[in-house]
Amino acid sequence: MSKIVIETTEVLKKRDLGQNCFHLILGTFSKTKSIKPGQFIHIKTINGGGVFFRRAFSIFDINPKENSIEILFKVFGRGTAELSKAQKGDKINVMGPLGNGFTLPSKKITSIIAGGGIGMPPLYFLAKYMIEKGYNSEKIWFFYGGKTKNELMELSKIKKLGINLVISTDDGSYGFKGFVSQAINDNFDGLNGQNILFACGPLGLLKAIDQMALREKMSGQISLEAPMPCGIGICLGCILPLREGGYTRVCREGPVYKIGEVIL
Amino acid sequence: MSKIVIETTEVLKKRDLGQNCFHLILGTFSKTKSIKPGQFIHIKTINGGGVFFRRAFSIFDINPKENSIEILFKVFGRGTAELSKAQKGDKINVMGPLGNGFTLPSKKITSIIAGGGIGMPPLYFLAKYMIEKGYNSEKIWFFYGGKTKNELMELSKIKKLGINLVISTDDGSYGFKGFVSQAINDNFDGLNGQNILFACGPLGLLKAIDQMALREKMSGQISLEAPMPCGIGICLGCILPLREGGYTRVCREGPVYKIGEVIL
Amino acid sequence: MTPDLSIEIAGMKFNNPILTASGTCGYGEELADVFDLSHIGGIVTKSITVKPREGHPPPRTAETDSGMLNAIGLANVGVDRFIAEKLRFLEKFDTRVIVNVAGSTTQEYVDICSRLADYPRADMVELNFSCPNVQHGMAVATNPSLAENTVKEVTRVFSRPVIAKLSPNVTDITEIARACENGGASALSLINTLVGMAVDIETFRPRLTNNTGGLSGPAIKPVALAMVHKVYKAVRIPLIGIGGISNYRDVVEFFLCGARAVQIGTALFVQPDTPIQIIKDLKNYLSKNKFKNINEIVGQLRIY
Amino acid sequence: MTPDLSIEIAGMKFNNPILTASGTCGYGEELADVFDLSHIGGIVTKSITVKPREGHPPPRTAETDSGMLNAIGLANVGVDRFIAEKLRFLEKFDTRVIVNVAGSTTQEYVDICSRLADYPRADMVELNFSCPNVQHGMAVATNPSLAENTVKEVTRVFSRPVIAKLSPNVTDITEIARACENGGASALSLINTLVGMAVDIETFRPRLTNNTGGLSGPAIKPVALAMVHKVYKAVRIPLIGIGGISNYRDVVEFFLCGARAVQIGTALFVQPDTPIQIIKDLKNYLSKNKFKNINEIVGQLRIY
Ligand SMILES: Cc1cc2nc3c(=O)[nH]c(=O)nc-3n(C[C@H](O)[C@H](O)[C@H](O)COP(=O)(O)OP(=O)(O)OC[C@H]3O[C@@H](n4cnc5c(N)ncnc54)[C@H](O)[C@@H]3O)c2cc1C
Ligand SMILES: Cc1cc2nc3c(=O)[nH]c(=O)nc-3n(C[C@H](O)[C@H](O)[C@H](O)COP(=O)(O)OP(=O)(O)OC[C@H]3O[C@@H](n4cnc5c(N)ncnc54)[C@H](O)[C@@H]3O)c2cc1C
Ligand SMILES: Cc1cc2nc3c(=O)[nH]c(=O)nc-3n(C[C@H](O)[C@H](O)[C@H](O)COP(=O)(O)O)c2cc1C
Ligand SMILES: Cc1cc2nc3c(=O)[nH]c(=O)nc-3n(C[C@H](O)[C@H](O)[C@H](O)COP(=O)(O)O)c2cc1C
Ligand code: FES
Ligand code: FES
Repeated sequence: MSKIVIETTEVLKKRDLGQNCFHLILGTFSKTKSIKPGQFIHIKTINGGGVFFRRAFSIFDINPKENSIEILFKVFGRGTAELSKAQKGDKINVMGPLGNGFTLPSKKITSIIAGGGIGMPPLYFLAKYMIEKGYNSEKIWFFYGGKTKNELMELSKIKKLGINLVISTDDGSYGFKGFVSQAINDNFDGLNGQNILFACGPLGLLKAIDQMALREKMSGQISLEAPMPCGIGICLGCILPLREGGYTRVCREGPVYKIGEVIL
Repeated sequence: MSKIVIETTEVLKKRDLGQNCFHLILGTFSKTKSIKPGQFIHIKTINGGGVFFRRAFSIFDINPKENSIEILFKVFGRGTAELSKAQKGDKINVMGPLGNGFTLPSKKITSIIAGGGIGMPPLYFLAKYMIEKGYNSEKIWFFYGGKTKNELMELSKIKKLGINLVISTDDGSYGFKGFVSQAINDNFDGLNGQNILFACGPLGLLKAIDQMALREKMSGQISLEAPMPCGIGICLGCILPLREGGYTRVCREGPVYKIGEVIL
Repeated sequence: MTPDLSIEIAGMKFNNPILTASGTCGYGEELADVFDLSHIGGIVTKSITVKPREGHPPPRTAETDSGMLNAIGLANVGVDRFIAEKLRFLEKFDTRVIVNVAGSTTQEYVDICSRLADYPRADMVELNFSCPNVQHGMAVATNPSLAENTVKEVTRVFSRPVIAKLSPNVTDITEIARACENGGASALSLINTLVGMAVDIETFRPRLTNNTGGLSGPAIKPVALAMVHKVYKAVRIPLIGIGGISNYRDVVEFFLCGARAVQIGTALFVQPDTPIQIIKDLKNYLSKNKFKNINEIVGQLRIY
Repeated sequence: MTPDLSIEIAGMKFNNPILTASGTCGYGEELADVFDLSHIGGIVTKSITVKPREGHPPPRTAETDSGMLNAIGLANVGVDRFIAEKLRFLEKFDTRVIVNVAGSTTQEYVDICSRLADYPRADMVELNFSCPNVQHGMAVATNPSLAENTVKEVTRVFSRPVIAKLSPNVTDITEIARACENGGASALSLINTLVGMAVDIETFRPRLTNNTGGLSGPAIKPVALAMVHKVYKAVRIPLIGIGGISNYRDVVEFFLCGARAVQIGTALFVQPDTPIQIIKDLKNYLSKNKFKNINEIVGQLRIY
């Protein structure tokens, strides 16, 4: 059987989260059970509507019982605007699962998960997955930040995981006031090579995490983005430069990279 | 003020009539009150969805009080398939009113209105308009035919006009068995130069009406179709050959022509 | 302060740089039912020929992905009726009138333009060197010396600005662009349509009775932009960008690549009031980006 | 009875006429995750060069209306790694392997092809004469005698069929088509991408670091069809149609215009299993229309 499937799914549920953000549950998707955190799907927006390529979305959650998958997205340009018009019952073509996904750490060490804005979905799924795999919830720290309170999504769902959760906003309208990297520095004791970092979010956040890892000699994994015409490695369009020289295809060798691997 | 407006209307009501036929009420459309029977609107299908040009639809009815307009359509190709996905509340861009429309006959003579299939909408509007203008309902005959019973639309609405109505089906599943032209021959006494014909529908019907008019020395008007890139006369794409030589633009000089004017 | 959209081509002022393209706006009469023609910078009329032409039999247009094919076959009223009826209609508006001219020989171009020379409201002529649907048109479009000579002969009889309209169906568009510049063209407009084809798989027939036709619309915009960019580096006369323009963003792209004015074609068929919307949006764009004058962005592309 | 989709080009049989286009399917490894490569007629691999190339820096693709621009810059593993790794992978499948070759001199074409000559599972070579993003490519694409000579030299060292891939960015594609035929090409494939451009109006930057790129996808299909039709009338060797194909209707259009096989490019990015769907739909179409064999419709266009 093929590793990657292309299937017409149905919108089982749609929620408007405000701030131009939406939550979609799509099903059935036959590969649901094999999806790993950090992987993504490639979606054909409803009618085409002038949008030529598919658009990539990280998996936010899965429900293996009913073979459904969930995504969270923010309207950014044409493709996401189209997708935001999807209604319950509409058909949506999904290709996946794509990308490498996160590599799970040793159960002994502490994981520091840092997400900003629309980088949260794959990290929530990572944390949930770890809990399900029997990781100690006390050894999982989740730092989730946004510009302002309204930008934070699905807080109650994240809280339910029972992990150490530190929420921050740039303007202090909710939780810790400051950037995610500051929130980590100020709220987490003993950053060192014994912890591992996981991050996804805006470039500023990723660069800060990069520097933190360098400074504290920590290892970690970051999930990156690039415009993705094909999503499966055949167009050579989604490349980023590697520190060791040459390029990497974010859709295939990524989207998750070891900290330091890619030039940000 | 411009004669032709381009406005974003809302789908106020949508009905699925079966047989891939749909009824849409669109509003508000500021030019509603000035629309004449036989005129049409040009619609941008919902999202584009790969359909580049607008599509033309005859006005089936208007409601001047709420400035709404109605169309009836059958799914034929890409554009109408797109349009059939429109839901109540969706926005639809409408340009119009377009075309010349029917010229009303003298009140003294008898009007024979002949429509087949999806040619019915402009004829219903013509009959209704005549009644509203005080024409004698006994002097209006409406011959409406379809291939089979299921194809006939909005019969109760047509019946309410109180005009002489003869319904026919090619297979006899409802009303008179036979083509519309036969229905006229068999049911209407005294075809002659004192009556006037109005027709819209498939080419076969129009040709039969053409011959009937020639044979009986009757005058009349027929509403024609051609693929219409622009609908307003600037592309020179929707042409048909005139009997006197040269071409006519169906969207601008038509869609209504005197019988015999255009080579069918 | 609202930004200044006015531009100048060969010393003639245009209220704004948004024109309608030849063959997509007739002689203006129909569009006047949709908006006031005085609001646009100019109108380029349907190609006129010495004698009236009915054009090719139908079908002569076909829908394609993000575009269309046409082979109208230069249907037009001929120069006499154009002057008597159409030019008279256009005189009423405060807009530039550019008369597009098509000939099957150099002499025909000259004959038509010398007739137009007597009517000052024919502000400029645009020589259609590129219609892919008639024979000589294609020849001038691909033969630099023929094009140069035709421009030269026309400038002898027509003293106002002469624009040469270029075909994209050539290996190197700068050759013909330079030839037209040398011939004395005041400006170049580009591009005309790409040669294309579509087939009905039920009847095995081409979708146009002319078999092939000209491709236009958003589909060809990237090709048009690349050609404007290339010609901008090769000549000194002003360029008028054409090809797939349907919104202000497209217009800005053409300006950055070197256009000083643009023509809207196929977009008029889908949305006839496109020029009005573009003019509004352009003003907003310029204000937002603190430009006082649209000329400031001409050729400002920052190439890699 | 299911209709026969098999075809023959230069004496070599293909299970069906649906190939994947160079540069849009890598060396097959990724598509093999989506469908069984033995189901398609053949795969045309990414252009290979003498040495490995990383290609241009990002961004090197951009979305356009019904299409895309690319300037990948011939990123590839080079002929050595191609033979050692990629060809070995492809050997496992019951499909034709056509190796697309790009050189910056005639000698480079010859060098690469003579290496490939020793590996019989490189069934054919396709000479990329048309890549608009590197210098010599464009020269061969527009210079008939250079193209003819390159084909001739390659056939000396490579005894299996040699295909020449043509550029659409020329005034008369039949000139170069005839030159390649004279040089000994067994078949022609057309078209490669059209030169195009797109601009970011916020940054004033081209959307590709190479400034211009190649336009592909449904947008260019009408241009490709017109060129296949024109070349079909000009040469006797078989044609492989390329350009914007995304469904079986497109394939039938290309066959009617004279193609004996087709390549699917950009459509793979949007829907990687397009070839599989097309093969299924083509069979239905042929059955419905009572054709036993797809070859029956080649060139059957009924022109006006
Ligand atoms: C692996 C991956 C996972 C993602 N997961 C999520 C998610 O879970 N939730 C979410 O809201 N968004 C996610 N995104 C981003 C989402 O795909 C973008 O919002 C989308 O690509 C932008 O598309 P658009 O149609 O809204 O804008 P566009 O119509 O593409 O227009 C905006 C501009 O952005 C460019 N662009 C397109 N894609 C990208 C990109 N990926 N990065 C940078 N620029 C781009 C386009 O070229 C265009 O110029 C993810 C992207 C990737 C690559
Ligand atoms: C003045 C006018 C009034 C009309 N009124 C109605 C109406 O009230 N109700 C209704 O159901 N339909 C009406 N139609 C027809 C409706 O516009 C067609 O169904 C539509 O144009 C076909 O479009 P499509 O998108 O479904 O098919 P397409 O996507 O266009 O595909 C089908 C094929 O038909 C061709 N085509 C497109 N338009 C036409 C046309 N008008 N005539 C012939 N071939 C065409 C296309 O070129 C294409 O090859 C009217 C048409 C005109 C010109
Ligand atoms: C239906 C149609 C008719 C045209 N007729 C002419 C013409 O008569 N003369 C001319 O120079 N260009 C003609 N053109 C070309 C346009 O002026 C324009 O150059 C081309 O369509 C590209 O612009 P667009 O993509 O905005 O349409 C015609 C284009 C179309 C679509
Ligand atoms: C991203 C991309 C890369 C390409 N790379 C090559 C290449 O290396 N060699 C080549 O001959 N053609 C290359 N092409 C051209 C395609 O093979 C094909 O000729 C063209 O894209 C038109 O077909 P399409 O519209 O189906 O994509 C490339 C096309 C794309 C989109
Ligand atoms: S998106 Fe095509 S290679 Fe990554
Ligand atoms: S549809 Fe354009 S002229 Fe009639």
